[in-house]
Amino acid sequence: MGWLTPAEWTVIALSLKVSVVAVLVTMPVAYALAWVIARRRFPGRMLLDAAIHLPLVLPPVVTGWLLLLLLGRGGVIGAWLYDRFGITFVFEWTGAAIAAGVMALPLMVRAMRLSIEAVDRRLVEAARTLGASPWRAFATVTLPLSVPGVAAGAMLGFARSLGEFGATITFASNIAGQTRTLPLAIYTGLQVPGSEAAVARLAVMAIVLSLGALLASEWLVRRSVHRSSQGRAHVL
Amino acid sequence: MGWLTPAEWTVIALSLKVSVVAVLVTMPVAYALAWVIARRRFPGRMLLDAAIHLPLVLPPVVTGWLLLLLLGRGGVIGAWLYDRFGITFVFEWTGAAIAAGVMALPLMVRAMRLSIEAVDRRLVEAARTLGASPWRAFATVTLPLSVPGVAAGAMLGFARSLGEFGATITFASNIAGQTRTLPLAIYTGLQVPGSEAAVARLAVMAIVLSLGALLASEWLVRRSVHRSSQGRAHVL
Amino acid sequence: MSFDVDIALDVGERRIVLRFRSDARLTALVGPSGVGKTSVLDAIAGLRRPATGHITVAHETLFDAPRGVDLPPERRRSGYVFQDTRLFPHRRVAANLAYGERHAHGERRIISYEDVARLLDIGHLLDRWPATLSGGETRRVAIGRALLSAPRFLLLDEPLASLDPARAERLLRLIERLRDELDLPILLVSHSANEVDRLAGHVVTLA
Amino acid sequence: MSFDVDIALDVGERRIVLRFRSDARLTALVGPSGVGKTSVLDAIAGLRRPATGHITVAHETLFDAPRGVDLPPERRRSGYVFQDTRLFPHRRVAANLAYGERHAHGERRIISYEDVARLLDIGHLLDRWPATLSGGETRRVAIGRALLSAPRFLLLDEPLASLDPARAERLLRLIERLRDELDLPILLVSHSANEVDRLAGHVVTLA
Amino acid sequence: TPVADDGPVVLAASSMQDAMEDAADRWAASGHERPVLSFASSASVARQVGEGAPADLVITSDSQWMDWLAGQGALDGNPRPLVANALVVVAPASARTPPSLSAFAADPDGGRLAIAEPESVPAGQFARQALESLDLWKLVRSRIVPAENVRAALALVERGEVPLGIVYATDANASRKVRIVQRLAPATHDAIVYYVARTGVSDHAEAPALLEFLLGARGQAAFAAQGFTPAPAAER
Ligand SMILES: Nc1ncnc2c1ncn2[C@@H]1O[C@H](COP(=O)(O)OP(=O)(O)OP(=O)(O)O)[C@@H](O)[C@H]1O
Ligand SMILES: Nc1ncnc2c1ncn2[C@@H]1O[C@H](COP(=O)(O)OP(=O)(O)OP(=O)(O)O)[C@@H](O)[C@H]1O
Ligand code: MOO
Ligand SMILES: [Mg+2]
Ligand SMILES: [Mg+2]
Repeated sequence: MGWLTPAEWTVIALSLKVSVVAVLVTMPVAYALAWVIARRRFPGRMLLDAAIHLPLVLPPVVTGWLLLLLLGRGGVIGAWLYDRFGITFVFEWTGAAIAAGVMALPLMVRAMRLSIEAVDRRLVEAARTLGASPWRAFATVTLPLSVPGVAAGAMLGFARSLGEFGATITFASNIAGQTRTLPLAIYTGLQVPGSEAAVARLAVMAIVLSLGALLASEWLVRRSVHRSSQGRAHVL
Repeated sequence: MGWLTPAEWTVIALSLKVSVVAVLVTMPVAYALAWVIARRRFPGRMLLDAAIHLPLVLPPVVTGWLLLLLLGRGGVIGAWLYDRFGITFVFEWTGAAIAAGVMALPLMVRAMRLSIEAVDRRLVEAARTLGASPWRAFATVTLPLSVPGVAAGAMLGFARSLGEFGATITFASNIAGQTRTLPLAIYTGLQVPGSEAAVARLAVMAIVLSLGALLASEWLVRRSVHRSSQGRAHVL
Repeated sequence: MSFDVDIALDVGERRIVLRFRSDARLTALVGPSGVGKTSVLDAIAGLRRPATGHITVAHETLFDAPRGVDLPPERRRSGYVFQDTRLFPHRRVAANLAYGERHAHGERRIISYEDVARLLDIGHLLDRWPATLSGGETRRVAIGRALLSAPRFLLLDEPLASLDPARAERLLRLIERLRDELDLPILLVSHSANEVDRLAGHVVTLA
Repeated sequence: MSFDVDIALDVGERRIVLRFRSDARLTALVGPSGVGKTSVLDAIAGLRRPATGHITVAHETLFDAPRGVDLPPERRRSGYVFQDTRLFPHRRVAANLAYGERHAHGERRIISYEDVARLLDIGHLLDRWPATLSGGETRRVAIGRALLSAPRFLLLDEPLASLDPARAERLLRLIERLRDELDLPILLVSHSANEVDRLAGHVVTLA
Repeated sequence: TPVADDGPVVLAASSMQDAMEDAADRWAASGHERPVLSFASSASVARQVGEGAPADLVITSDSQWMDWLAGQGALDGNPRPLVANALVVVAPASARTPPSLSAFAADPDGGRLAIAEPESVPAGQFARQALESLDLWKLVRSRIVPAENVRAALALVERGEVPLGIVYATDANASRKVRIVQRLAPATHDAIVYYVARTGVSDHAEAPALLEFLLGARGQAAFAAQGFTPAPAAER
């Protein structure tokens, strides 16, 4: 494809890497949180729920700034990570992935939670009488039956990660090949008058990627759910 | 409350107005789209689905820019609206609401769609045999049974609207009392050294507002669904 | 003519072919499990479209493939008691019962609300959510809901399943009364020879 | 002693008090619809916690409020055929049948997979999704799933509902065989006097 | 870090983007490793450095963030003036009558004036000073459209959403869609000076050389090519 420049390919590859890693790493965390909020009642549950929604209500730049305060080299956790393990996120693609994951988290949790709440508990009971421990009943009943939410959450999270801008530029900065994802490249392009064509090319790539993710998630859901849907519905 | 300045109160009132209007106006549109995508099969369905997700994958600034191209005074639709009706969105709070609504749309559609897909079609069939037209069956069965998704969608949409920054500042700009919502005020604060305290105050307000929305949506779901949940699940 | 059914129905890989005419007030549809009885009721109610054929009930054509007739379920006005009951989980028992009533303006009622509550013994359940009902309670409410929707004919898919003998007897009497007093064709699916012998004027065997 | 049950159970606003001891191999639990039969089975299976009392089955204490014993359902190993079947919608019939088997390593099998498929006549359904099964097919699969989970006792909640006479007869014979050949206490809920007379060594009436 | 083998890391205000890319090319052409560049708002750049980001040079578009950094002890040596810029009034290239700033101020129905956010963005602060010293601020104050940054203000003019805007001369030069209708005298506002400094954590051997290169003739030539003017001698 001579249509995109090598630099643009780099941007796309980086965006994919950052988004895929962000979604894969965030997914189990999001599912665990969704499960806890859907199925457990404990003091502080609403607070946890609110905390998860924070990256959604706060302007992304603020989230990026909070990440900087927390995970930057001089940050509370960041300083420790650096001194102890030499780990640093600023200027690194891992930082971009963290920013994307944090921004995607509330969307993923909500979708997953909806599906977990829709799982019929009588089926979990049935599994238990058939000898399944709570953990196995979860793994063999609740988890597979909530696949639609997992797929929707992964899709939303991936799309959000692909589009994440404010938190990334604030926390991980805007370095070509390291943290300049598609949105940052588009922003960078917008700073230069007359680069509308380049911006449009990148925007189209963002659209193509998200379309791919959409197809993948539809396929995942169809494969695992549609054939087994609740009942025989015929004409209607 | 002497804690916030009058200007800050203005910002909060404006944010609330923008977010509430954005969510209320977007909700029926989102639900209709969710229903069509969940229940209908037609050529171009995936394309529609992808289009809905666009504001999620594109950097918000680009979405704002596209809104400007479309709805700005010189824009395709905007010019017509202005010439015909004298309506203009740019620099108006209505523009901020449009930006917020567009950014919230994909989140709302996804949540609603999950719940619509989970509605047992056999119940819709039963309604039809009892004399309900397709439309009434929808209004009395599908719609109420998808309330969890509607509430989750409204909550996500409201939170996203409260936090919307990039598309708003690009499309509606940052006019105090008109389009300077909480995120824009926070951003403005962050650009000036030493205004961390003011930023923190506004961020806390954003958190409080979203917590309120969270409680409201939980209450809505509990009121309409929990007592009627699927089955008798006892100890587990 | 109560029922005039001549259809070919594709379910899964199989094709079910059924042809019967019945003048009896109550017709029983019997046959082994899985033979297609429920599928036939679905077709008559308008929930499953036959590949071909016609369905006429009480002189009204509900479906006729050659003539392109295919009434939607709400215009067929069947009183369908589903094998899987299908109560609306988001409506209390009273609202479930009222659901069909509300759509039945101007239609001929076949039974009053009070009679339903009394004869089916569900008066004490009106405030309850379906999720809290026992198996037999659920079925009784489902029967009541169908009766109250001012149906022009009844489709009963094992209506006595999971009812205790006393309540089953009461329901049998109610069905007999509806059969004898009203011009209301009834199609009954049952596995009980006893029930069929007692109620049916005509027996259709699906095999 | 097969069953030694002495419990008080709160369901909704009501309290169900039940006390019975039975040495019979098959005990029937009868009573009108809504009296609490299913709730009692739930309590024995460990799905509903009694307010007080104890439950002992085949000399094993499953629940004892004073002594603080309350085994989780998976350690009670009941073979519970639910009134509402509860097949796993996301697993094909074969995988539903295998579900309990997989959790039953080293436990005593009471019946082979082949026998289940043959006696319940579900061999041709193994590849199907539960959503496509008829009412009777669903129940037969649910019975097979419970039998294959190597249970130490059986809880059967109207297992013959919606089965045709031929298949019902075959299942009755299977239950008789299990009753006579294995040391497997069975608690059966049924509304059929016929069934109860034929099978039960002891009848408990809940009222 | 993965950028260790590369040139020094430079965090720069985004309005320097074109000029810095050009300067970086020239530096690389003279046999050095090309520096690693990251662009964001001055505030973002400064906060990243403040949190100990491993950068070597930092460039801001005014003195306030440099002073803030110096106050944090995050700099090595004093900030040095890098280049200067000027303010111009622009109108859409397609507009028929070129309005002047005073004509605009005199006509209350003449639409709005786009500038960068005057409270927080340097370009906006300078524009406000200029309007104040021309005694126009009170007249146009309510008709200001505060944009996220200079580029966004420029875009509003380019799109014809506003009849006039005040932007940097460098931005106006680069855009073919606007026409300069008036240059604002340097005396009407504080000097518009970009500053460069070495960070306290800089350990790249070439960092001092790059700093001198940017301040020297060859670096300044790159900036001049983009329309920047030399920083006033008095400031040096
Ligand atoms: N989607 C499907 N795919 C394959 N087979 C199907 C599908 N839907 C229904 N069937 C089969 O069609 C047959 C007829 O089903 P139906 O529910 O009409 O039987 P029935 O006579 O009512 O049985 P029962 O007395 O057990 O309720 C059954 O064997 C069922 O498994
Ligand atoms: N959550 C609840 N709230 C109120 N009542 C309840 C609740 N759960 C169960 N019940 C009532 O408890 C009673 C016992 O129910 P159960 O299912 O045990 O009856 P059953 O004897 O199995 O009846 P059937 O023969 O109809 O299946 C019923 O009257 C039921 O309505
Ligand atoms: O270059 Mo800036 O930080 O937009 O003034
Ligand atoms: Mg059937
Ligand atoms: Mg029961």
